[in-house]
Amino acid sequence: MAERGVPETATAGVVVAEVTVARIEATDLLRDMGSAADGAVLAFEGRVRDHNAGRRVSALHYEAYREMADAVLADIAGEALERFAVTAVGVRHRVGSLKPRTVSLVVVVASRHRAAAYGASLHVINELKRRLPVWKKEEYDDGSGQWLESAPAAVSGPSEEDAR
Amino acid sequence: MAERGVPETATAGVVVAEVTVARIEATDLLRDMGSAADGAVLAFEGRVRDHNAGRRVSALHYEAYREMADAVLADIAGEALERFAVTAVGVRHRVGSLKPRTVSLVVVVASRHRAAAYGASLHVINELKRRLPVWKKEEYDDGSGQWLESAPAAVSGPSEEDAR
Amino acid sequence: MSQRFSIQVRLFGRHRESAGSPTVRVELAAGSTVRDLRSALSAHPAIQPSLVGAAVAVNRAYVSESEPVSEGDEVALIPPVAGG
Amino acid sequence: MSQRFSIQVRLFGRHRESAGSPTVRVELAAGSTVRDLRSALSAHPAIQPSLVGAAVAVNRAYVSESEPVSEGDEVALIPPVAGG
Repeated sequence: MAERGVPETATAGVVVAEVTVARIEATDLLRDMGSAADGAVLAFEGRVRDHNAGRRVSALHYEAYREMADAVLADIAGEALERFAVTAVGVRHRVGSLKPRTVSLVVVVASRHRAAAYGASLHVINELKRRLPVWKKEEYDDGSGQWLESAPAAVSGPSEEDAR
Repeated sequence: MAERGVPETATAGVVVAEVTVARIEATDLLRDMGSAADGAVLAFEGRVRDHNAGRRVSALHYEAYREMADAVLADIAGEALERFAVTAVGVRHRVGSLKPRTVSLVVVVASRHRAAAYGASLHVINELKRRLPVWKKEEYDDGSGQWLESAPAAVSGPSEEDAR
Repeated sequence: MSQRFSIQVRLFGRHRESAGSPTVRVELAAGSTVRDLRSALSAHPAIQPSLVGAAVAVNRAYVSESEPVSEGDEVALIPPVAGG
Repeated sequence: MSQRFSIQVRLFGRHRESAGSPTVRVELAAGSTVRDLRSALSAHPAIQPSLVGAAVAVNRAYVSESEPVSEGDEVALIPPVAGG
Protein backbone atom coordinates (compact mmCIF):
# COMPACT_ATOMS: atom_id res chain seq x y z
CA MET A 1 0.00 0.00 0.00
CA ALA A 2 1.78 3.12 -1.18
CA GLU A 3 1.59 6.33 0.76
CA ARG A 4 0.35 9.09 -1.42
CA GLY A 5 0.80 12.83 -1.38
CA VAL A 6 -2.74 13.82 -2.25
CA PRO A 7 -3.64 17.50 -2.58
CA GLU A 8 -5.62 19.19 0.21
CA THR A 9 -8.99 18.85 -1.57
CA ALA A 10 -8.57 15.35 -2.95
CA THR A 11 -11.43 12.91 -2.52
CA ALA A 12 -9.49 10.03 -4.05
CA GLY A 13 -7.48 8.11 -1.51
CA VAL A 14 -6.14 4.84 -0.25
CA VAL A 15 -8.53 2.01 0.56
CA VAL A 16 -7.63 -1.32 2.12
CA ALA A 17 -10.53 -3.67 2.91
CA GLU A 18 -10.36 -7.37 3.58
CA VAL A 19 -11.93 -10.25 5.42
CA THR A 20 -9.22 -12.69 6.38
CA VAL A 21 -8.43 -15.77 8.42
CA ALA A 22 -4.95 -14.41 9.12
CA ARG A 23 -3.87 -12.59 12.27
CA ILE A 24 -4.55 -8.84 12.12
CA GLU A 25 -3.36 -5.84 14.12
CA ALA A 26 -3.51 -2.10 13.74
CA THR A 27 0.25 -1.58 13.76
CA ASP A 28 1.02 -2.23 10.10
CA LEU A 29 -1.80 -0.04 8.75
CA LEU A 30 -0.89 2.63 11.32
CA ARG A 31 2.66 2.69 9.97
CA ASP A 32 1.70 2.62 6.30
CA MET A 33 -1.20 5.03 6.27
CA GLY A 34 -1.06 8.80 6.19
CA SER A 35 0.92 11.02 3.87
CA ALA A 36 3.07 13.99 4.93
CA ALA A 37 -0.03 16.14 4.52
CA ASP A 38 -1.99 14.16 7.14
CA GLY A 39 -2.01 15.40 10.72
CA ALA A 40 -4.13 12.63 12.20
CA VAL A 41 -4.16 8.84 12.09
CA LEU A 42 -6.72 6.95 14.15
CA ALA A 43 -6.54 3.20 14.69
CA PHE A 44 -9.26 1.05 16.25
CA GLU A 45 -8.80 -2.52 17.37
CA GLY A 46 -11.81 -4.63 18.26
CA ARG A 47 -10.74 -7.53 20.47
CA VAL A 48 -12.47 -10.65 21.77
CA ARG A 49 -13.59 -10.14 25.36
CA ASP A 50 -13.27 -12.89 27.93
CA HIS A 51 -16.80 -12.38 29.21
CA ASN A 52 -20.13 -11.06 27.99
CA ALA A 53 -23.45 -10.58 29.75
CA GLY A 54 -21.98 -12.14 32.88
CA ARG A 55 -20.76 -15.31 31.20
CA ARG A 56 -17.15 -16.39 30.77
CA VAL A 57 -16.36 -16.62 27.04
CA SER A 58 -13.78 -19.18 25.93
CA ALA A 59 -13.83 -18.20 22.24
CA LEU A 60 -15.75 -16.34 19.57
CA HIS A 61 -16.38 -18.24 16.37
CA TYR A 62 -16.60 -15.77 13.46
CA GLU A 63 -18.13 -16.85 10.19
CA ALA A 64 -18.46 -14.78 7.01
CA TYR A 65 -20.14 -14.91 3.63
CA ARG A 66 -16.69 -14.18 2.28
CA GLU A 67 -17.43 -13.21 -1.32
CA MET A 68 -20.12 -10.73 -0.28
CA ALA A 69 -18.31 -9.53 2.84
CA ASP A 70 -15.24 -8.48 0.85
CA ALA A 71 -17.45 -6.38 -1.42
CA VAL A 72 -19.48 -4.84 1.43
CA LEU A 73 -16.33 -3.97 3.37
CA ALA A 74 -14.81 -2.26 0.32
CA ASP A 75 -18.09 -0.36 -0.20
CA ILE A 76 -18.11 0.84 3.40
CA ALA A 77 -14.46 1.95 3.28
CA GLY A 78 -15.08 3.73 -0.03
CA GLU A 79 -18.11 5.52 1.40
CA ALA A 80 -16.09 6.74 4.38
CA LEU A 81 -13.50 8.14 1.99
CA GLU A 82 -16.19 9.97 0.01
CA ARG A 83 -18.18 11.35 2.91
CA PHE A 84 -15.45 12.38 5.30
CA ALA A 85 -12.38 14.53 4.74
CA VAL A 86 -10.07 11.54 5.07
CA THR A 87 -7.29 10.40 2.76
CA ALA A 88 -6.96 6.72 3.66
CA VAL A 89 -9.26 4.08 5.11
CA GLY A 90 -8.07 0.60 6.03
CA VAL A 91 -10.33 -2.07 7.49
CA ARG A 92 -9.62 -5.72 8.18
CA HIS A 93 -12.02 -8.22 9.74
CA ARG A 94 -10.74 -11.56 10.90
CA VAL A 95 -12.84 -14.74 10.86
CA GLY A 96 -12.36 -18.13 12.48
CA SER A 97 -12.35 -19.25 16.10
CA LEU A 98 -10.72 -16.51 18.16
CA LYS A 99 -9.65 -16.64 21.80
CA PRO A 100 -10.07 -13.69 24.20
CA ARG A 101 -7.62 -10.81 23.57
CA THR A 102 -7.42 -11.69 19.87
CA VAL A 103 -7.97 -8.79 17.47
CA SER A 104 -11.06 -9.40 15.33
CA LEU A 105 -11.38 -5.97 13.69
CA VAL A 106 -8.95 -3.24 12.68
CA VAL A 107 -10.02 0.15 11.34
CA VAL A 108 -7.36 2.74 10.51
CA VAL A 109 -8.12 6.17 9.08
CA ALA A 110 -5.78 9.03 8.10
CA SER A 111 -6.82 12.64 7.59
CA ARG A 112 -5.60 16.22 7.50
CA HIS A 113 -7.43 17.07 10.75
CA ARG A 114 -8.58 14.82 13.56
CA ALA A 115 -12.36 15.41 13.54
CA ALA A 116 -12.78 13.71 10.17
CA ALA A 117 -10.77 10.70 11.33
CA TYR A 118 -13.06 10.09 14.32
CA GLY A 119 -16.19 10.53 12.18
CA ALA A 120 -14.99 8.19 9.46
CA SER A 121 -13.78 5.56 11.92
CA LEU A 122 -17.12 5.41 13.72
CA HIS A 123 -18.97 5.38 10.40
CA VAL A 124 -17.00 2.33 9.24
CA ILE A 125 -17.64 0.43 12.47
CA ASN A 126 -21.32 1.31 12.69
CA GLU A 127 -21.93 0.41 9.05
CA LEU A 128 -20.10 -2.89 9.20
CA LYS A 129 -22.06 -3.88 12.29
CA ARG A 130 -25.20 -3.12 10.34
CA ARG A 131 -24.34 -4.55 6.93
CA LEU A 132 -21.32 -6.84 6.90
CA PRO A 133 -22.37 -10.49 6.40
CA VAL A 134 -20.37 -11.79 9.34
CA TRP A 135 -21.73 -13.80 12.26
CA LYS A 136 -20.34 -14.73 15.60
CA LYS A 137 -21.07 -17.49 18.03
CA GLU A 138 -19.99 -17.13 21.60
CA GLU A 139 -18.51 -20.29 23.03
CA TYR A 140 -18.58 -20.84 26.78
CA ASP A 141 -16.41 -22.83 29.16
CA ASP A 142 -19.05 -25.56 29.50
CA GLY A 143 -18.99 -26.24 25.74
CA SER A 144 -22.30 -24.55 25.02
CA GLY A 145 -22.62 -21.64 22.62
CA GLN A 146 -24.86 -18.90 21.34
CA TRP A 147 -25.18 -16.91 18.11
CA LEU A 148 -25.05 -13.17 18.76
CA GLU A 149 -26.91 -10.37 17.10
CA SER A 150 -24.95 -7.13 17.17
CA ALA A 151 -27.66 -5.44 15.13
CA PRO A 152 -30.91 -6.30 13.38
CA ALA A 153 -30.17 -7.76 9.96
CA ALA A 154 -29.87 -5.16 7.25
CA VAL A 155 -33.44 -4.45 6.25
CA SER A 156 -34.28 -6.35 3.13
CA GLY A 157 -34.49 -3.34 0.84
CA PRO A 158 -33.02 -2.23 -2.46
CA SER A 159 -29.25 -2.20 -2.26
CA GLU A 160 -29.13 1.49 -3.23
CA GLU A 161 -31.12 2.26 -0.10
CA ASP A 162 -28.94 -0.02 1.88
CA ALA A 163 -25.81 1.74 0.78
CA ARG A 164 -27.02 5.03 2.19
CA MET B 1 3.08 -0.98 32.31
CA ALA B 2 1.27 -4.04 33.57
CA GLU B 3 -1.98 -5.17 32.01
CA ARG B 4 -4.64 -5.52 34.61
CA GLY B 5 -7.74 -7.59 34.82
CA VAL B 6 -10.08 -5.04 36.30
CA PRO B 7 -13.68 -5.96 37.13
CA GLU B 8 -16.49 -4.67 34.88
CA THR B 9 -17.38 -1.75 37.13
CA ALA B 10 -13.87 -0.67 38.09
CA THR B 11 -13.03 3.02 37.89
CA ALA B 12 -9.39 2.48 38.78
CA GLY B 13 -7.23 1.80 35.80
CA VAL B 14 -3.96 2.20 34.00
CA VAL B 15 -2.63 5.69 33.29
CA VAL B 16 0.46 6.56 31.30
CA ALA B 17 1.15 10.26 30.75
CA GLU B 18 4.38 11.86 29.70
CA VAL B 19 5.95 14.75 27.87
CA THR B 20 9.15 13.56 26.26
CA VAL B 21 11.90 14.47 23.82
CA ALA B 22 12.10 10.84 22.70
CA ARG B 23 10.46 9.37 19.62
CA ILE B 24 6.89 8.25 20.25
CA GLU B 25 4.42 6.04 18.39
CA ALA B 26 1.09 4.41 19.14
CA THR B 27 2.30 0.86 18.58
CA ASP B 28 3.81 0.12 21.98
CA LEU B 29 0.84 1.48 23.96
CA LEU B 30 -1.52 -0.30 21.57
CA ARG B 31 0.21 -3.59 22.34
CA ASP B 32 0.42 -3.07 26.09
CA MET B 33 -2.98 -1.60 26.83
CA GLY B 34 -6.23 -3.44 27.24
CA SER B 35 -6.95 -6.46 29.41
CA ALA B 36 -8.82 -9.59 28.34
CA ALA B 37 -12.02 -7.87 29.45
CA ASP B 38 -11.56 -4.97 26.99
CA GLY B 39 -13.24 -5.17 23.62
CA ALA B 40 -11.95 -1.89 22.21
CA VAL B 41 -8.59 -0.15 21.94
CA LEU B 42 -8.38 3.17 20.14
CA ALA B 43 -5.06 4.78 19.21
CA PHE B 44 -4.61 8.31 17.91
CA GLU B 45 -1.42 9.64 16.38
CA GLY B 46 -1.03 13.36 15.77
CA ARG B 47 1.67 13.95 13.17
CA VAL B 48 3.46 17.04 11.88
CA ARG B 49 1.94 18.16 8.56
CA ASP B 50 4.12 19.42 5.73
CA HIS B 51 1.91 22.42 5.12
CA ASN B 52 -0.52 24.66 6.96
CA ALA B 53 -2.69 27.54 5.83
CA GLY B 54 -1.18 27.26 2.36
CA ARG B 55 2.46 27.45 3.49
CA ARG B 56 5.06 24.71 3.24
CA VAL B 57 6.21 23.73 6.74
CA SER B 58 9.78 22.51 7.18
CA ALA B 59 9.48 21.73 10.90
CA LEU B 60 7.43 22.32 14.02
CA HIS B 61 9.35 23.40 17.08
CA TYR B 62 7.52 22.19 20.22
CA GLU B 63 8.36 23.70 23.57
CA ALA B 64 6.88 22.75 26.96
CA TYR B 65 6.81 23.93 30.53
CA ARG B 66 7.89 20.42 31.37
CA GLU B 67 7.26 20.27 35.12
CA MET B 68 3.74 21.62 34.77
CA ALA B 69 2.97 19.78 31.52
CA ASP B 70 3.70 16.39 33.08
CA ALA B 71 1.23 17.15 35.87
CA VAL B 72 -1.47 18.55 33.55
CA LEU B 73 -1.18 15.57 31.22
CA ALA B 74 -1.55 13.14 34.13
CA ASP B 75 -4.58 15.12 35.36
CA ILE B 76 -6.22 14.96 31.94
CA ALA B 77 -5.60 11.22 31.58
CA GLY B 78 -6.92 10.63 35.10
CA GLU B 79 -10.06 12.64 34.37
CA ALA B 80 -10.72 10.59 31.23
CA LEU B 81 -10.44 7.43 33.30
CA GLU B 82 -12.93 8.79 35.85
CA ARG B 83 -15.50 10.20 33.47
CA PHE B 84 -15.59 7.55 30.79
CA ALA B 85 -16.05 3.80 31.05
CA VAL B 86 -12.45 3.16 30.05
CA THR B 87 -9.86 0.99 31.77
CA ALA B 88 -6.60 2.46 30.45
CA VAL B 89 -5.51 5.84 29.14
CA GLY B 90 -2.06 6.46 27.70
CA VAL B 91 -0.92 9.81 26.37
CA ARG B 92 2.51 10.91 25.22
CA HIS B 93 3.43 14.33 23.86
CA ARG B 94 6.76 14.84 22.18
CA VAL B 95 8.65 18.14 22.24
CA GLY B 96 11.61 19.42 20.23
CA SER B 97 12.04 20.29 16.58
CA LEU B 98 10.00 17.80 14.55
CA LYS B 99 9.99 17.28 10.79
CA PRO B 100 6.82 16.56 8.81
CA ARG B 101 5.44 13.00 9.32
CA THR B 102 6.90 12.86 12.82
CA VAL B 103 4.48 11.78 15.55
CA SER B 104 4.01 14.60 18.08
CA LEU B 105 1.10 13.13 20.06
CA VAL B 106 -0.10 9.64 20.94
CA VAL B 107 -3.37 8.91 22.77
CA VAL B 108 -4.35 5.28 23.41
CA VAL B 109 -7.50 4.26 25.27
CA ALA B 110 -8.84 0.81 26.15
CA SER B 111 -12.41 0.04 27.16
CA ARG B 112 -15.02 -2.68 27.41
CA HIS B 113 -17.10 -1.13 24.61
CA ARG B 114 -16.06 1.20 21.81
CA ALA B 115 -18.23 4.28 22.49
CA ALA B 116 -16.37 5.09 25.70
CA ALA B 117 -13.01 4.78 23.94
CA TYR B 118 -13.95 7.37 21.31
CA GLY B 119 -15.36 9.73 23.94
CA ALA B 120 -12.34 9.48 26.21
CA SER B 121 -9.88 9.83 23.34
CA LEU B 122 -11.51 13.05 22.09
CA HIS B 123 -11.74 14.36 25.65
CA VAL B 124 -8.01 13.90 26.17
CA ILE B 125 -7.11 15.64 22.91
CA ASN B 126 -9.53 18.53 23.39
CA GLU B 127 -8.40 19.11 26.97
CA LEU B 128 -4.72 19.00 26.21
CA LYS B 129 -5.18 21.48 23.39
CA ARG B 130 -6.91 23.74 25.89
CA ARG B 131 -4.73 23.28 28.98
CA LEU B 132 -1.38 21.64 28.30
CA PRO B 133 1.47 24.18 28.61
CA VAL B 134 3.03 23.30 25.25
CA TRP B 135 3.73 25.71 22.42
CA LYS B 136 4.64 25.26 18.82
CA LYS B 137 6.36 27.41 16.28
CA GLU B 138 5.95 26.64 12.64
CA GLU B 139 9.17 26.91 10.68
CA TYR B 140 9.01 27.59 6.95
CA ASP B 141 11.34 26.82 4.06
CA ASP B 142 12.55 30.44 3.90
CA GLY B 143 13.79 30.31 7.50
CA SER B 144 10.95 32.40 8.92
CA GLY B 145 8.62 31.12 11.63
CA GLN B 146 5.43 31.74 13.51
CA TRP B 147 4.06 30.79 16.93
CA LEU B 148 0.71 29.03 16.63
CA GLU B 149 -2.35 29.24 18.84
CA SER B 150 -4.37 26.06 18.79
CA ALA B 151 -6.73 27.50 21.39
CA PRO B 152 -7.08 30.57 23.54
CA ALA B 153 -4.94 30.24 26.65
CA ALA B 154 -6.68 28.48 29.49
CA VAL B 155 -8.68 31.21 31.14
CA SER B 156 -6.82 32.48 34.16
CA GLY B 157 -9.15 31.04 36.77
CA PRO B 158 -8.93 28.84 39.84
CA SER B 159 -7.38 25.53 39.03
CA GLU B 160 -10.44 23.66 40.33
CA GLU B 161 -12.51 25.40 37.71
CA ASP B 162 -9.89 24.73 35.14
CA ALA B 163 -9.91 21.05 35.86
CA ARG B 164 -13.57 20.79 35.01
CA MET C 1 -44.74 -19.92 -17.59
CA SER C 2 -45.08 -22.77 -15.14
CA GLN C 3 -41.47 -23.82 -15.89
CA ARG C 4 -39.64 -24.56 -12.67
CA PHE C 5 -35.98 -24.41 -11.74
CA SER C 6 -33.91 -25.53 -8.82
CA ILE C 7 -31.67 -23.12 -6.92
CA GLN C 8 -29.16 -23.57 -4.13
CA VAL C 9 -29.47 -21.15 -1.22
CA ARG C 10 -26.38 -20.48 0.88
CA LEU C 11 -26.88 -20.66 4.63
CA PHE C 12 -24.84 -19.03 7.40
CA GLY C 13 -24.63 -18.94 11.17
CA ARG C 14 -27.66 -20.32 12.95
CA HIS C 15 -29.28 -21.39 9.67
CA ARG C 16 -26.24 -23.34 8.53
CA GLU C 17 -26.02 -24.91 11.95
CA SER C 18 -29.67 -25.92 12.34
CA ALA C 19 -29.90 -27.16 8.74
CA GLY C 20 -26.67 -29.11 9.26
CA SER C 21 -25.49 -27.93 5.83
CA PRO C 22 -24.06 -24.78 4.22
CA THR C 23 -26.69 -24.88 1.48
CA VAL C 24 -30.28 -25.88 0.92
CA ARG C 25 -31.95 -26.50 -2.43
CA VAL C 26 -35.39 -25.09 -3.28
CA GLU C 27 -37.60 -25.24 -6.36
CA LEU C 28 -39.03 -22.05 -7.80
CA ALA C 29 -41.27 -21.21 -10.74
CA ALA C 30 -39.82 -19.04 -13.49
CA GLY C 31 -40.55 -15.38 -12.69
CA SER C 32 -40.25 -15.89 -8.95
CA THR C 33 -39.26 -13.15 -6.53
CA VAL C 34 -37.54 -13.07 -3.16
CA ARG C 35 -41.01 -13.33 -1.61
CA ASP C 36 -41.53 -16.67 -3.38
CA LEU C 37 -38.11 -17.80 -2.25
CA ARG C 38 -39.07 -17.12 1.35
CA SER C 39 -42.26 -19.20 0.92
CA ALA C 40 -40.22 -22.08 -0.40
CA LEU C 41 -37.70 -21.79 2.44
CA SER C 42 -40.44 -21.77 5.07
CA ALA C 43 -41.08 -25.41 4.22
CA HIS C 44 -37.74 -26.25 5.87
CA PRO C 45 -38.34 -26.84 9.57
CA ALA C 46 -34.71 -26.01 10.40
CA ILE C 47 -34.94 -22.61 8.74
CA GLN C 48 -38.55 -21.54 9.21
CA PRO C 49 -38.31 -20.39 12.88
CA SER C 50 -35.66 -17.74 12.16
CA LEU C 51 -36.69 -16.84 8.63
CA VAL C 52 -38.51 -13.60 9.48
CA GLY C 53 -35.46 -11.90 10.96
CA ALA C 54 -33.25 -12.82 8.02
CA ALA C 55 -32.41 -10.79 4.92
CA VAL C 56 -31.82 -12.17 1.45
CA ALA C 57 -28.87 -11.46 -0.81
CA VAL C 58 -28.94 -12.09 -4.54
CA ASN C 59 -25.63 -11.98 -6.35
CA ARG C 60 -23.91 -10.64 -3.22
CA ALA C 61 -26.20 -7.67 -2.62
CA TYR C 62 -29.10 -7.18 -0.22
CA VAL C 63 -32.35 -7.12 -2.20
CA SER C 64 -36.01 -6.25 -1.63
CA GLU C 65 -38.85 -8.75 -1.46
CA SER C 66 -39.98 -7.93 -5.01
CA GLU C 67 -36.56 -8.61 -6.55
CA PRO C 68 -36.65 -11.43 -9.15
CA VAL C 69 -34.75 -14.64 -8.47
CA SER C 70 -33.54 -16.36 -11.61
CA GLU C 71 -31.81 -19.61 -12.43
CA GLY C 72 -28.04 -19.30 -11.87
CA ASP C 73 -28.32 -16.45 -9.35
CA GLU C 74 -26.13 -16.65 -6.26
CA VAL C 75 -28.69 -16.60 -3.47
CA ALA C 76 -27.99 -16.41 0.26
CA LEU C 77 -30.05 -16.22 3.43
CA ILE C 78 -28.56 -13.66 5.81
CA PRO C 79 -29.43 -14.06 9.52
CA PRO C 80 -28.91 -11.01 11.77
CA VAL C 81 -25.30 -9.95 11.22
CA ALA C 82 -22.85 -9.56 14.08
CA GLY C 83 -19.55 -8.25 12.73
CA GLY C 84 -17.00 -6.34 14.72
CA MET D 1 3.98 45.83 54.93
CA SER D 2 5.95 47.69 52.29
CA GLN D 3 8.55 44.91 52.30
CA ARG D 4 9.47 43.91 48.77
CA PHE D 5 10.78 40.71 47.28
CA SER D 6 12.20 39.68 43.95
CA ILE D 7 10.75 36.81 41.97
CA GLN D 8 11.79 35.06 38.76
CA VAL D 9 9.03 34.52 36.19
CA ARG D 10 9.47 31.70 33.69
CA LEU D 11 8.78 32.60 30.07
CA PHE D 12 7.79 30.35 27.18
CA GLY D 13 7.21 30.52 23.45
CA ARG D 14 6.81 34.01 22.08
CA HIS D 15 7.58 35.59 25.47
CA ARG D 16 10.82 33.68 25.88
CA GLU D 17 11.74 34.54 22.33
CA SER D 18 10.99 38.26 22.47
CA ALA D 19 12.57 38.65 25.91
CA GLY D 20 15.62 36.75 24.68
CA SER D 21 15.62 34.81 27.94
CA PRO D 22 13.73 31.95 29.61
CA THR D 23 13.10 34.04 32.73
CA VAL D 24 12.52 37.62 33.78
CA ARG D 25 12.89 39.03 37.28
CA VAL D 26 10.27 41.34 38.80
CA GLU D 27 9.96 43.07 42.18
CA LEU D 28 6.74 42.74 44.14
CA ALA D 29 5.50 44.04 47.46
CA ALA D 30 4.65 41.51 50.12
CA GLY D 31 0.96 40.57 49.84
CA SER D 32 0.96 40.90 46.05
CA THR D 33 -1.45 39.02 43.81
CA VAL D 34 -1.30 37.80 40.21
CA ARG D 35 -2.81 41.15 39.24
CA ASP D 36 0.19 42.95 40.73
CA LEU D 37 2.50 40.54 38.95
CA ARG D 38 0.89 41.47 35.63
CA SER D 39 1.40 45.17 36.38
CA ALA D 40 5.07 44.54 37.06
CA LEU D 41 5.44 42.45 33.88
CA SER D 42 3.79 45.15 31.75
CA ALA D 43 6.89 47.30 32.33
CA HIS D 44 8.81 44.87 30.11
CA PRO D 45 8.48 46.06 26.50
CA ALA D 46 9.18 42.55 25.16
CA ILE D 47 6.34 41.05 27.18
CA GLN D 48 3.75 43.80 27.42
CA PRO D 49 2.25 43.47 23.88
CA SER D 50 1.17 39.84 24.43
CA LEU D 51 0.51 39.96 28.14
CA VAL D 52 -3.30 40.21 27.92
CA GLY D 53 -3.71 36.88 26.11
CA ALA D 54 -1.48 35.04 28.56
CA ALA D 55 -2.41 33.04 31.66
CA VAL D 56 -0.37 32.81 34.85
CA ALA D 57 0.66 29.64 36.65
CA VAL D 58 1.79 29.61 40.26
CA ASN D 59 3.42 26.45 41.50
CA ARG D 60 2.48 24.63 38.27
CA ALA D 61 -1.25 25.36 38.35
CA TYR D 62 -3.34 27.96 36.54
CA VAL D 63 -4.47 30.61 39.01
CA SER D 64 -6.92 33.50 39.13
CA GLU D 65 -5.97 37.20 39.19
CA SER D 66 -6.62 37.45 42.91
CA GLU D 67 -4.28 34.59 43.83
CA PRO D 68 -1.41 35.68 46.11
CA VAL D 69 2.15 35.52 44.82
CA SER D 70 4.72 34.91 47.54
CA GLU D 71 8.46 34.77 47.72
CA GLY D 72 9.72 31.36 46.61
CA ASP D 73 6.70 30.56 44.45
CA GLU D 74 7.33 29.02 41.05
CA VAL D 75 5.71 31.54 38.71
CA ALA D 76 5.24 31.21 34.95
CA LEU D 77 3.67 33.27 32.22
CA ILE D 78 1.67 31.04 29.88
CA PRO D 79 1.04 32.36 26.36
CA PRO D 80 -1.79 30.73 24.35
CA VAL D 81 -1.06 27.01 24.40
CA ALA D 82 -0.80 24.95 21.21
CA GLY D 83 -0.29 21.32 22.10
CA GLY D 84 -1.21 18.39 19.90
